[in-house]
Amino acid sequence: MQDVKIHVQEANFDVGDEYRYLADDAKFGAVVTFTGLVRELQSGNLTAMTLEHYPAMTEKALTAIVSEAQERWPLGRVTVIHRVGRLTLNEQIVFVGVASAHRNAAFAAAEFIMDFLKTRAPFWKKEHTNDGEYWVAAKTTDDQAAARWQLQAKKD
Amino acid sequence: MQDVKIHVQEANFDVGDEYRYLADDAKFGAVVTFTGLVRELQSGNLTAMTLEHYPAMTEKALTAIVSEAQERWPLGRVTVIHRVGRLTLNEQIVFVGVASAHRNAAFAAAEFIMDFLKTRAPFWKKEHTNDGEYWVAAKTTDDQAAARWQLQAKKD
Amino acid sequence: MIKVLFFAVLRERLGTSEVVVQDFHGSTVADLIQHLQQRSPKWQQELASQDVLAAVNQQLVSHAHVVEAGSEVAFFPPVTGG
Amino acid sequence: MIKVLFFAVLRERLGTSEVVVQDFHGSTVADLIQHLQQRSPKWQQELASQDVLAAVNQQLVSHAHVVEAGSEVAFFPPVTGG
Repeated sequence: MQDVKIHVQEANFDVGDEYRYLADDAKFGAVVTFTGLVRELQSGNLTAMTLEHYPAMTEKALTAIVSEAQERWPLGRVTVIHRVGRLTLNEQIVFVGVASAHRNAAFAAAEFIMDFLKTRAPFWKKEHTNDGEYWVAAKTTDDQAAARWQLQAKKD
Repeated sequence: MQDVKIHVQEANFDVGDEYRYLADDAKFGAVVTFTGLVRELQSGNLTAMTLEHYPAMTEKALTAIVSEAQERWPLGRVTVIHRVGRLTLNEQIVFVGVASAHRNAAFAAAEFIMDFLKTRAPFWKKEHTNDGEYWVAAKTTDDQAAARWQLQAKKD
Repeated sequence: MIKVLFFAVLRERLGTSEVVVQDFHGSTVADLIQHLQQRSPKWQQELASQDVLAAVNQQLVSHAHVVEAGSEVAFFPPVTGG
Repeated sequence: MIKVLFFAVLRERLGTSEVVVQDFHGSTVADLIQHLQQRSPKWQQELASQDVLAAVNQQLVSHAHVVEAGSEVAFFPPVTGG
């Protein structure tokens, strides 16, 4: 897919650099970015987290999600970066960036990609705390967030 | 308002710097940014644009919009930057950035702020083209985008 | 006394960014518009549109809003920022 | 021959990330799960949940999906990336 950049990597990323790439295509006046970071647990004793993934499938799954977004909305450049491996507190985990001529399309597509990444892309988080290691449980709110797109006509 | 940064300025801004400020508050794991840029007209002869505003009202209007977003969603830091004066092709015009513990709140609040900025904040664009100068006409799609928030219960 | 400001295309077409109204005896924004329209056929025409937005003391209001003496009233076309 | 992969908590609980199934005569993903469950009570239990997701040749599929010989089948818990 032209203008689609999908990276699954251990290395960190720079949001300013990613924004510049998205904004550099002079046809599209709206750029939306989402960045997710490792934050403290409610219990307050997170030390790190490990991101496992299914390497052969990950990029395929992300590419399919981006293709679906491109079918729904007129998009310019799209970037998805997801880190794997060990991440400590306040590190960046995921970046989704979308350029479009229409701001509502850019917002909708970025949120759509995140909602489906959360429910369809093969990543699993394990939290390391002072009390031990725990696999993160999937959230039903994530399923609900993804499900609402099925109900929407492709009208945007 | 604590953690709200509203700037109306002629100077450019750096999306990487603005992102870093939003992400720096370690309580909020989701950061959404929107950036709007000056793009070519369909007719292809834009040379520049001038942004006029109503100085005494502009920050008040933006502050009111951000307050309304804060009432609807649990937000961390919020930044709104709008440039005024003369801007040439591919320059940045507007930045909205929102941090939240919940990604859907961050997306919704950023889009809400943009939709109301487009319909309630006193800015006017004049386009300078090879054929002359034209004031930009307001779009009914912007009114519709703002109106849909009235219909939504504060359930997000 | 009421300070009246104009912005954007309205400012350009009326040829002024600010007038001071001393003799306003009406009550609402709509009354103030009618008062200003008496200045000339051009003012009559430019302020006739329902699309003219009004702000009183820097807050967007409807044309039914009451204007107190000492207010700053601004008239402008639909906004186009962002 | 079918290559079967396990990820995350399922990988840890089964103590293996990959098995090769030679003698599978069923048809669907659900059949393959049943076949694997015969290995031991632990496998019986860990693969019993309706929440176990399946991918065939790196595509998410339902448990009714038909598994061709030579496929790569992966089982894993609901995903938690992002």
